[in-house]
Amino acid sequence: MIINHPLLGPRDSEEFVYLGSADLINRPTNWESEEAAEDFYQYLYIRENIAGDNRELWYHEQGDQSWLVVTRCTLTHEIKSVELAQDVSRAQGRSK
Amino acid sequence: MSDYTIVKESPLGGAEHEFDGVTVSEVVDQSLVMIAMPNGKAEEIEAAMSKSCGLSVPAMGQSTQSADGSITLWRLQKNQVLAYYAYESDDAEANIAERFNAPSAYYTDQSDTWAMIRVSGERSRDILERICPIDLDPSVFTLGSVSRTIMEHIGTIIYRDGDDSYVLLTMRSFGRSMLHAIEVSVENVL
Amino acid sequence: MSQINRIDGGLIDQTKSVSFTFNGQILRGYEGDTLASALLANNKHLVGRSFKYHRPRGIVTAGSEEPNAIMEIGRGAYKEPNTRATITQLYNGLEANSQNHRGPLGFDFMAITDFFSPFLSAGFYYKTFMWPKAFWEKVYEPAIRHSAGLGKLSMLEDPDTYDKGFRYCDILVIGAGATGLSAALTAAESGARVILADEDFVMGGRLNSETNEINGIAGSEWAKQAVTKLAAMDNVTLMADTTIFGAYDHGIYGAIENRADEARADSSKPRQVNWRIYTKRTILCAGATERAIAFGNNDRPGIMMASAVRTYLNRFAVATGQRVSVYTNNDDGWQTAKDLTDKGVKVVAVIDSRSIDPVMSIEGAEIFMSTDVTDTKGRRVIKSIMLSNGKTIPTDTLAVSGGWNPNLHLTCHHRGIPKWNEELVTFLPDSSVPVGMSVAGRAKGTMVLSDAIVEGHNEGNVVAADLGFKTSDSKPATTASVAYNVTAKWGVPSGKNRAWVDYQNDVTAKDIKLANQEGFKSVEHVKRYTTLGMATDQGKTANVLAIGIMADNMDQTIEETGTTIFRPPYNPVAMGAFAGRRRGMEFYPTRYTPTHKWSEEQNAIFVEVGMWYRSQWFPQPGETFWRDSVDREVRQTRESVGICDVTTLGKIDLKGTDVSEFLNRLYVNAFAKVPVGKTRYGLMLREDGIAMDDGTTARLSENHFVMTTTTANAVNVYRHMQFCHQCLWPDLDVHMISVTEQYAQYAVAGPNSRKLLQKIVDPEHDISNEAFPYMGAGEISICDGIPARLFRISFSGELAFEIAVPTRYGDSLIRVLMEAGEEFNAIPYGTEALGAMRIEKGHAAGPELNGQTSAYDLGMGGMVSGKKDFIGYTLGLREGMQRDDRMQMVGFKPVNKSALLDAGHSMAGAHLVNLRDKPDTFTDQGWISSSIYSPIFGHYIGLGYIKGGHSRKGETVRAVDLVRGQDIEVEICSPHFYDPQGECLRV
Amino acid sequence: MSKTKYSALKVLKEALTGHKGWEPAWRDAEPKADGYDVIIVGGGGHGLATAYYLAENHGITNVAVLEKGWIGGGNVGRNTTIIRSNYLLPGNEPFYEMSMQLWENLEQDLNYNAMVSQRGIMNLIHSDAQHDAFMRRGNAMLFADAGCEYLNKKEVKERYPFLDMDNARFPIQGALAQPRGGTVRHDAVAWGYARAASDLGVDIIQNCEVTGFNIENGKCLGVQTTKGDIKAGRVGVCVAGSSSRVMAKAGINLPIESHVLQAFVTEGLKPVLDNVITFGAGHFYCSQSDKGGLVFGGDIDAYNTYAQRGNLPIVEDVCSGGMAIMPMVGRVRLLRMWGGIMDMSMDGSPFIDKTDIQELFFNGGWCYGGFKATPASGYCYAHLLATDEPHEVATAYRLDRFRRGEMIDEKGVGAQPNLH
Repeated sequence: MIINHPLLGPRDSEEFVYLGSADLINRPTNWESEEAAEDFYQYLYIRENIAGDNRELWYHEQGDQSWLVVTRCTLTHEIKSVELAQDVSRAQGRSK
Repeated sequence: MSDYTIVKESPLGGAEHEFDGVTVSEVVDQSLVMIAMPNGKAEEIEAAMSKSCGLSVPAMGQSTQSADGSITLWRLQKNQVLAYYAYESDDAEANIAERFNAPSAYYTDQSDTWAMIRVSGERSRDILERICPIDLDPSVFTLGSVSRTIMEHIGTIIYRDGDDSYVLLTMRSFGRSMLHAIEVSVENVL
Repeated sequence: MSQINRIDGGLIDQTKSVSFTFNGQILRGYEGDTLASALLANNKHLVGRSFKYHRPRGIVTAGSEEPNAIMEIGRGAYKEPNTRATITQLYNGLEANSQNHRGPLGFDFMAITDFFSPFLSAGFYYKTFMWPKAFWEKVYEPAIRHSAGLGKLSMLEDPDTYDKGFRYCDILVIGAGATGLSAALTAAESGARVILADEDFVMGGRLNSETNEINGIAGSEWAKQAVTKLAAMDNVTLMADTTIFGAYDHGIYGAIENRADEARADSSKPRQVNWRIYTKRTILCAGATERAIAFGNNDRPGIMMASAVRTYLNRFAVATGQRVSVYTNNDDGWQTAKDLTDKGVKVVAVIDSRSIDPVMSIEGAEIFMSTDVTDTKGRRVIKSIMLSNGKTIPTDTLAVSGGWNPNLHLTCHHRGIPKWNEELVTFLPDSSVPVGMSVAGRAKGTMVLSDAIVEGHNEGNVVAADLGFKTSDSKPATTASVAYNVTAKWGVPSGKNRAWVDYQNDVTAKDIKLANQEGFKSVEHVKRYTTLGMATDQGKTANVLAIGIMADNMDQTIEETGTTIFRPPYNPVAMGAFAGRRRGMEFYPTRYTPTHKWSEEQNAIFVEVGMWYRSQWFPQPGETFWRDSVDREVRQTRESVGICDVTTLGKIDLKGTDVSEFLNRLYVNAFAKVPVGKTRYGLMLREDGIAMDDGTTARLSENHFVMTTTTANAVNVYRHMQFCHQCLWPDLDVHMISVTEQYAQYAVAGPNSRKLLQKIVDPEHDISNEAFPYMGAGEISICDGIPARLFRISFSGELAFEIAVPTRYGDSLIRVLMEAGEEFNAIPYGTEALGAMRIEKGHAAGPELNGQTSAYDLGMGGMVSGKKDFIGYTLGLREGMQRDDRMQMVGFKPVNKSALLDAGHSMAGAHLVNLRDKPDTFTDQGWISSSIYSPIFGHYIGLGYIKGGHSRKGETVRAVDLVRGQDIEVEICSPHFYDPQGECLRV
Repeated sequence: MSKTKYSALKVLKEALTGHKGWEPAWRDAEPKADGYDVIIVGGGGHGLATAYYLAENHGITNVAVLEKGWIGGGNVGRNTTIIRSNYLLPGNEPFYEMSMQLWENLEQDLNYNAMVSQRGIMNLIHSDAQHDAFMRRGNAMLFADAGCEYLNKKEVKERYPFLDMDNARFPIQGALAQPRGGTVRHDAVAWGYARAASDLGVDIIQNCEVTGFNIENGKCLGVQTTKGDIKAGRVGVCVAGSSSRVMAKAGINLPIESHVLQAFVTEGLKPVLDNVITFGAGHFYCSQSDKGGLVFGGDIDAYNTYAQRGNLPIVEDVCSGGMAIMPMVGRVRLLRMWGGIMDMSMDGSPFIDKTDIQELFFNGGWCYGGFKATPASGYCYAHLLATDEPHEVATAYRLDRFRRGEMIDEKGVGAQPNLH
């Protein structure tokens, strides 16, 4: 596969390491609340595992070491968009 | 005065091999320093580098040179640059920090991290296409281009420093394996 | 001359004779021949035996679709089984042997299976061989296995080398026939970077096999000129003898470039190169393959595809017979009769199944329209054919054409499904081709050559224009328009005779019928039940024919019947080619530590740890057994001082104003307030609360930390930290970089370690216990200003330091340390002694941090902070993670101290059961994870996990090792065998 | 129900009478108007086995198996045919050992020769750490009566002189073998179960895709299909590879990701390898089929996918693993490669459980252990569907185990499915 890196252009997926759903960005912050156990369980274990456009995390280990959010169709492997995970994370309101 | 003397050694002992159309040689005189640019400080750092050395931050995958040509900056990551320059002492980190005069950057010496091998000569691309997944067409990987990729299962930085000349950097411990890989390519192609 | 079937002409060089052998007989051919054409020139029709019935078989095709003529080529370790003679370029000294027969080819003992064929119908083995039960593995299966299989493997290491490579282009053109050449010409003239690949060793495709004229010259000559023109262009790469075997995601194609064996005879060049081709667009111009018709005994040597007869005639100057018949259901078959007649070869009959007027007149041949071939005679080569009108015609070659199937294989590689076309009686590619691929010429169903050329020409331009190149204004080549009409003809009713569909796997029309009868109605079921299309030719000639027969059987349309699709590889690919250079020591790259050279000089024994080679122990003269060395290394380190290269441990430099906060979120224990100049041990969990890694982190200055990880987890931990930073907390001011390779780092351990270091540390740095206490860290210098980092940390449990210098000094430092340590009898120690000492000290390592254990299990529950969020905190609190009866880490020592001493192996891997229990899964209490003979205690000790272990110290259980036949009593104890109070560390 | 008994005698008789007496191996059924006691969604190996054991063990014969395409078209038809019971953890080992025992009697139970071949399986050992880990595993196997044997380097070399023992990057130190492991003709497993289930009255309905579940008040009453609604007392989903897609129709998200595992077969060869060899350090395992092809595989492609095809890096990795230990295969040609979609679960272990919806049951998450598990999976799923209680060897395969912190993580790699 070829991942069109937003900063580096198209690169062979062999340079990357796959992690999984981009939902892993949304780590719960409510560790002190009563719902924490359920929220962390859902966060870590339950997957939509969509047959269609999947937002997923790839790490450019043999490249610029950026984490990317790749939107890729799991039926055709067509890649619709590639974003820096750091940007996505910030856009979702995460900071420090 | 210590009773003991410590001496330095390059990763590949200065290996150099000439073949018909290609020369493979270890680069032993270059230092490499990583300069990390904290969020919001990139402009300030670039201004300082520009003022002190006439350096600008290169585009991703590209390089720039200082005004006197002594320092090359590589850009392989968004928030950092690498200074590649002829320097042989073990204090490159302090040296480059002083020359840049950009105190808000973080400097980390990487000179000993890498084994550097130059592959040059008219057949260099024929050799490299057996191991390098990057498109090395001269019109695509232009002079001064730099890229980090994987070759023969070894993370490798490739830098084009001449029309038919490329420098390959692999982590020092992999140096022998990379040199071997290049030599096998030579054997298979030439 | 022995080449009795050779005629004049052809595209071979009849002045250059080539010698080869077939089954030991010396034969001659010419340069430019394939093995198959040379065999036919020598009138060798019987060349092999079929898979199941061992029927005599001859050459059927002239291409990679060949089902029958598969042979063992070469001898000794060079022997290559199952090689298609039809695509093997002939070279001097080639040795070919037929395969899959016992006794000589002409009298195969196994041909008896043909006699029993009624019992060996499709799927017969599912219905029998069930009794008696034990006989399957012992009797039936070995018998089946020995009669099955095809070629023999040499069983010797492949002496040839293979390579891999990467190429880029704008446009890949697959197939260099008339269409492909036309497409490549316009694409190249547009300025695009073009790769043109063809599986044949001569480009030109069927133009080399036919008599068509193009632009007024012979087609083969036009092709040659086109290739010459392309070769001269800088933006074109020609890859002949290169098979594009697969279409992968996002425009990546796999290609195998073959190097003719002769071309490599005097060199060590790779036999094949596996190219990964990155394309923006691809034009598939792979042509078409002719299919057979299933009539009685249609598998005899001498029955060939009509197009193959033409190829042998026109390209290789071989007349395969003297009295040829043609059986066809389409116009193209007639061309074979015409070419033969034109070259003076007698055509005795043309049989056409269609009810139309003869397509042309063939001088001297009987013409039979609306007629089929129903049976044939002749054992080693065909002698005669019987027709549906009752006539018998003596003939020595039967050229068969059942119509043409486009070579659309690559269009299916992304699971695209071809569409049936009733007019052309075949499947055509539809829009489900891989993204970026377009199809032109006969591969697309454009069967008329003149149209195919225009189509290729235009497609080259269209694709180039899509990519932004200027289109070429050259004109397409011209040739006469020859119509192609075809009417479906699948099987011919053949009475008791068998009609083959898949030659190699011996699948007949009757087998398909039986499968249908037994309820195997989907194409996939039939394929799997009968093994149709699963031979080395991958069903290239059989599949469409079988689908036609199934449709007839079940009285349904082809659309209702369905189709199988094609997967990579287009042609079989040698495993060696896929592996490339990766074999032997090159299987993985090797990482060497800074002390490697020095260790070699000390005759160290090395061990691979991931990609690293580390010193395992350093044998001294007189030490014959590994434990002699290891025990000595442990003792000497504990008594005086030992040195160990620990460079392989991961080292990560962290800089920034938020690093301490970042570390606080990664480690279970508090990291917010580590003082400058101090090191702290940290345990890192995964988000699921399971221990991930441990190590020490030192604060070198306010905003500068250096972390160590275990060797095995260095890469994972770094990746995890990048994830945490970039994805979870993107605005923390943290900058990390691996400095694993930047520093050579050595552990200097033992009561004399400080004294030794004081000899080399520059005097301005005080490393006394007061100035540099346990867990101290600092940047110092040694040997007159060499920069170094010093950490007072200990894995061995002794007073110990780790010293790091820029790697350039690593080799020198080990020599200096050994020299300076001479007065203390300093010794180097390897990973075995390192491991022994850490078990004595009770440190968890790889076997304990096995991804199944929590901080609590490790006995580190007390470290876990409840006052902060860190990775793994919340999920670590789940009930199942906190159960009292979880497997908990403790120490174990044998009740009988001499236990296992005679056996000579440790307790590692033994399971634990209570004293009176019978060992089984339900009484299983745990296991020993690490165990060594402790030279300090004089007996084996172990670390391990046992249910509720933390509260069971002092209890006696059994360590049962059924694998090695041991069952000993062990006492559960603290894991900290050596210096449990940690006094040695602090002196 | 007229069961045509398969035997050598019957084959002989049919051969002499033109094979006219062979009947369809299973009845091609259409849905019954008044529904079924149990509907099994998915006509793969596990689904067909479940139906068979429901009928055979529990006398529940008003059962339908619904298959979207043709039976046996999922992972039972796309695997490397290996069976073994060499697991480590107590949650797994008794289950796989039971499966092995069912394999051992399969042909007689089903009157169908699925060519269960206990030729042995051998895991190569390359390091001291691996040695200790394999000792732990070997003892777990012996504790469960699964049998195993340790071979030292010399013994390995004697049995397999073609292995690259010393020159290899990871020299071979020994092996842990399970002599009872082996291979089975994979397609025949589906056909054999289908035939036996059909003979007991089970309806096998092909080309019938489930498009939804009829759920009222938290209870599943039946399924919607391309052949119309079908009522059911109980529905058992058994569609590994498509589990998430199907369960999503019932509103359930699972601790599962879908990944593709590629497998490979070479051209036929005369016998070279008489058992199964696994090379853990190089991610390669291999056996030779009765037809002569070397059948082998390695790691998954590592990204989520429902496309039944893989990419080149894994092909190259796997073949190099083969070359690294068996350098004589260099000239053997790879003939076919295919990809199967795996239900990769969050701990690498499967599920056989009820769901939060009444009368809706779930079987899946088999990762790449599904084929060898087929008989036990069907046996235990049938037990659960028939009795409401998990079978004693499958008690750990609960869907809520992650919520409770009771993972069954053989590899110890945590909640990252592509690493299992």
